[in-house]
Amino acid sequence: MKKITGILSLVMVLTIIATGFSACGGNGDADKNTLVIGGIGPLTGDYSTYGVSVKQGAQIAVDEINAAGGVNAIKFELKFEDDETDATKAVNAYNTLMDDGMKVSLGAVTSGACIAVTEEAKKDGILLLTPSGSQKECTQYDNCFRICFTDPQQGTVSADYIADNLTAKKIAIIYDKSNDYSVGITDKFVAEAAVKGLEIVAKQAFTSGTSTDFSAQLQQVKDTGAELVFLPIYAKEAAFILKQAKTAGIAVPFFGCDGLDGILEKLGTDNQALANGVMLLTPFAADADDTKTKNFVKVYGEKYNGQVPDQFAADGYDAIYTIKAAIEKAGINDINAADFNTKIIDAMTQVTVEGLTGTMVWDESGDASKDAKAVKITDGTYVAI
Amino acid sequence: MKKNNLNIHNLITYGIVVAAFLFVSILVWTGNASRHLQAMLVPIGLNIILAVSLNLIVGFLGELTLGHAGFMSVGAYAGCLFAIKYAEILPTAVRFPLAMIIGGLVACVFGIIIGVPVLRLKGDYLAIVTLAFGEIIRSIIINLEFTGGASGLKGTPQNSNFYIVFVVIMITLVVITNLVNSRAGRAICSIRDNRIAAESLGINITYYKLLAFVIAAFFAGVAGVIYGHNLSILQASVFDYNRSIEILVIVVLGGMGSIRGSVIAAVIITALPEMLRSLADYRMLIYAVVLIAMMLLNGSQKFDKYKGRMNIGGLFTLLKNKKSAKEAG
Amino acid sequence: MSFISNLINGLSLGSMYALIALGYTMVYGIAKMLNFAHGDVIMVGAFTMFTAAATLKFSPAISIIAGIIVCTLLGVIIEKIAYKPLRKASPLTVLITAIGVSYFLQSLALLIFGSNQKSFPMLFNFEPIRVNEDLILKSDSLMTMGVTILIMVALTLFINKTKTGRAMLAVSEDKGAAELMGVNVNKTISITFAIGSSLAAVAGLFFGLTYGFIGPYTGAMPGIKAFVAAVLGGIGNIPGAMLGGILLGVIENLSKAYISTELSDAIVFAVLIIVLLVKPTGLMGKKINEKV
Amino acid sequence: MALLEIKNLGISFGGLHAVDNFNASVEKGCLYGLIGPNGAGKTTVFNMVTGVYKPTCGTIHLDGKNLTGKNSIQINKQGIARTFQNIRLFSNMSVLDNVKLGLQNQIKYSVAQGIFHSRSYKRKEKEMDEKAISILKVFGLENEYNYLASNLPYGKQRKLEIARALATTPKLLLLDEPAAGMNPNETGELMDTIRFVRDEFDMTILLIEHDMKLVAGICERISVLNFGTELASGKTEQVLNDPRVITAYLGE
Repeated sequence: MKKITGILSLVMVLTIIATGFSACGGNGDADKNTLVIGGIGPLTGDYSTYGVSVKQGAQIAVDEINAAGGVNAIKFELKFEDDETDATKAVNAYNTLMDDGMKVSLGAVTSGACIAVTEEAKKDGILLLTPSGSQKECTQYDNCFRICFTDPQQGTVSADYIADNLTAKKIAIIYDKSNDYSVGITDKFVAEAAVKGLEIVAKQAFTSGTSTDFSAQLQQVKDTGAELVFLPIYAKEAAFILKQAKTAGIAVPFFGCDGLDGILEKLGTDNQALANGVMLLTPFAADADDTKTKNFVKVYGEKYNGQVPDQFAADGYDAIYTIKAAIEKAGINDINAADFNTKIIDAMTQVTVEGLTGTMVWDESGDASKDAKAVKITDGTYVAI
Repeated sequence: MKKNNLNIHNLITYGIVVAAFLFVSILVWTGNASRHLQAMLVPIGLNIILAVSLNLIVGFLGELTLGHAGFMSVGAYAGCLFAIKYAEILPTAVRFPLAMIIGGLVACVFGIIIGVPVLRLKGDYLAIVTLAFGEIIRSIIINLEFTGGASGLKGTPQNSNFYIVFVVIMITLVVITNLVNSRAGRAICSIRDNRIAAESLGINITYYKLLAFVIAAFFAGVAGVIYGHNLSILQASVFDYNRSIEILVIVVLGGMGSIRGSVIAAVIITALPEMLRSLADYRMLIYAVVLIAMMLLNGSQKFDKYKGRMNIGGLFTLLKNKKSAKEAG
Repeated sequence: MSFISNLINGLSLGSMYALIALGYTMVYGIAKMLNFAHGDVIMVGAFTMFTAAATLKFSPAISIIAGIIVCTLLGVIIEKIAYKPLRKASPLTVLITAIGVSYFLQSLALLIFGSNQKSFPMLFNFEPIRVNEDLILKSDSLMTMGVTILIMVALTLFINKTKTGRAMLAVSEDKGAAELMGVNVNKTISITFAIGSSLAAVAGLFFGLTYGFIGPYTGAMPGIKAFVAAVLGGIGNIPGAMLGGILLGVIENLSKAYISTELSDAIVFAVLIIVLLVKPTGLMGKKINEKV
Repeated sequence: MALLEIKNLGISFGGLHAVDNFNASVEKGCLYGLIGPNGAGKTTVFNMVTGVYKPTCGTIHLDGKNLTGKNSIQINKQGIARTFQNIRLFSNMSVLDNVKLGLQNQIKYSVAQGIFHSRSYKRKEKEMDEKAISILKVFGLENEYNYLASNLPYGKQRKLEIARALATTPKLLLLDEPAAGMNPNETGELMDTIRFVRDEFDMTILLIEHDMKLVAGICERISVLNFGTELASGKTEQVLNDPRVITAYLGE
């Protein structure tokens, strides 16, 4: 064993020296007028699809803006680091990005990691604009804002929509117990459903990462005679559920939130029929008719191997354009100015951004107010209802 | 004569840690440390504490457990809930150490609850049962209200820093090395080497197994509390079996029963994926390759002769052999 | 009626676990190592079949054969490169190496196929059998169950009746003695890995067919569950793996249906612990008396 | 009254009577041999006496105390120590530590004192070291005290095992084939050592041995086991000249 410790000690010293001095190399870009925007999210691991989407969506926005000559002569640069959905690694990633000269942070893609990052961003006083961190605390400080809905908003809006517009009264919920997003929506949904006179006949949980078999949950749905299944979950698991629901002979409609967006892509061409009749409340639909969305979907597909963007990609895209809008509003033309942070943060509550995910304005709380569109999937396309 | 050797060996271990601490401190004071390095210090320290304590079970007691993250999580939640409750009442200097002790003790209690039934099992069976306990703990934490469930526990004061972690590392090192070199430690090692012979000498196997388990759990709990005080959010999802495996990787890489090895391997395993950030997409792939390569280098006899010549450790061994040869002659 | 449905669902889930556990337990029983990468070999098998059928448009039969060949080769190569040099090292070193291999395969799949899950091609298409409105039998599950039983019987016969099989038993008892008796230990272990990995390919096929979607991390959780199943049945014991898998599936499904979906994982693990406390070497494991 | 009284001792493993109706009475200070062909059940008797196996029937008394059915740990504390047929040393630990483990229940201090290396720790450790060295000296192992146990040559490993057992200050020492694998020189040396141990520590010794020279040389009384049953017992010369014993060993 002694021999090994010998090798190891050598490597350790090298490690420390290498990381210790890596600070010196990073700040090279700072003197140019290039704004380094730092993104953090899972690029590996079970949740990597969300991180990758945000990264790709944001990259397209950065490319577009730079191609158009930047904003006020400022060019954008996106640096994106992996956090494996782990808060500690997210903080490490944040600090790496700070070493690399980050001036604006996209927080983190997942809520838990994002909340940990808000603490750091608060100390540095930089603008944090998370595309998809939906827990309340993701915007707990004055410098923190978000693009997506908060979980409580979605839960309430979904219950209202179902009660006001649909005939179903007996609702079953299948939600992800290990996911804060899913739990957050479910809690609010249940509360609002009680107010609106909806009956929750089944509340079935699963654990993402460990679940591929939903037969027990679906059997419960069937046994309780639910008229609608509410799926406040991500498309990845929803694809499994839809497939197994068909085999189990469940014909009731499914209703989801923004997490369900991208379900067609997840199902793949062979299985798209499974999504027929699925309704979702989403600020973004890849099949929307407006030129902005069409253009985005086209560019995204060209750049990323035919992939179809989901709501995470759209959130990432919108986040970059929001930063652009804030810079314009504040009239910043030098990113190294001492008052850069205060100016851009102040501008956030004044801008109105017409993004892929709707028209957004921000208040002091940091939450975006925007409308959700209810869409229904019919024959592989999203139809507004 | 023997005692001296032992003391020197331990002092070198302490010396390495102190030197590394001073080196990094100087970097930080002189402003040469990158933000990234500074952020990594607490996680590295935590892994040192976790690995050194797990080494007590895996390396010295010779039992395989995959539940270390479970102890870390109960400690973290206990300590953080306490800290949140008394955040306004007690000053940090009292609250934080108290939280660590509470977290450690709660982990101990779980160590006893789990240890009493499962320590009858051996090898892979013990491994799977400890893994199962870790997963049960996590599953329950997610389903409880007061732990914040899946959303996580928020509002723990962020009191952890590099200096506190350093102090706890030193305490862990001293306690574990002293324990190992004491009567109880010898008994623990004897169970690893030959359980039946140990029984024939009247050594109470169950007691010492449990002792090792509980002491390791204590430090895992303390590490959990520090972890909880390092971030503003505590989520149960980080304490899954992969976390336990990560600590096990450190222990095995550092050498079972080698405390110094655990310390050094903790630095490497924590820092490696961070250092590989510049490789972007290839990061985890390279990490996996490096991990396999390190294990092969460590464990394969084919490489033994190269190891002997090509590194500092080998040099030390060579010198020592010469010295003892002289003494014997 | 719904109880029967739940039970049937449990059986189908269980046969999936059993199928994976067979390969796991076989490698463990002979080579005496926990092959943590087994789940990821399943993933590789599924992705090979996906690529062959969906991207390269091969026929289902060729795709399946391609998957099995790739997995078999992969198993042998992994064994040669990563495990063979460690034959004499501590079991823990081998375990960690296996974990490294697991990470490697996952990261490689992530690089090649991306993080998005892929829809597994329906290599066969079976309609579910509707007994009546409430009771639906999934044909893919029936297939899984049938194949699992077939493989279990075949494996048991192979190990007990053929020369290679007996060589495997000899290696599992005592490598050194087997070598002295003229058994080629390296070759035998290679064959063990080849068979174990080809079973993983079969498991990958049925996983894909049953659940429809695969991703780089598809193998991780089934791998752990199969490990649990193998331990439950008595690790190294082939009928035990079958029993453990089926039991695990049934317990998991019934506890979801009648106790709590939130706590079903905890319940499954609790059952495992209780079983091991009563029978420390699993349900069908042999009690080993240490010679003093 | 004899130090060790074994009456009607028997054990069966799944219907097979490994040992049946074994009786022995070992007087204090006696050197008692247990011989018999391979598979006769000698080690099984040892395992029952030391609590590794629970006997199916019969009783074991040490110094008038009933030990039947107690576990190894309790039995060691009552004063029986043993060595093993296949050497069971703590091979990754030093020779000194092996002996100190034998002293584990003789010289005690608490876990906390150990962790804090208190004054009492230092005193007791020193005491242990001295005691252990003095035991090692009996076996001529004092110069190798810092070696790993597994690095000792075979004969010395056997001696170390005896030293370790002796450190638990037993009333009765059980030696399971102490001379196995030794050359005649070493065996001769071992015989002297065993005698010395008996005299110096006032020890009662029960040993299993195949080497008839050793048995005849040092044992005062012996019992012969064959197929799990007692064939003969009594004074060494008498028993060794018993025609039944000769048949059992040499065949008919």
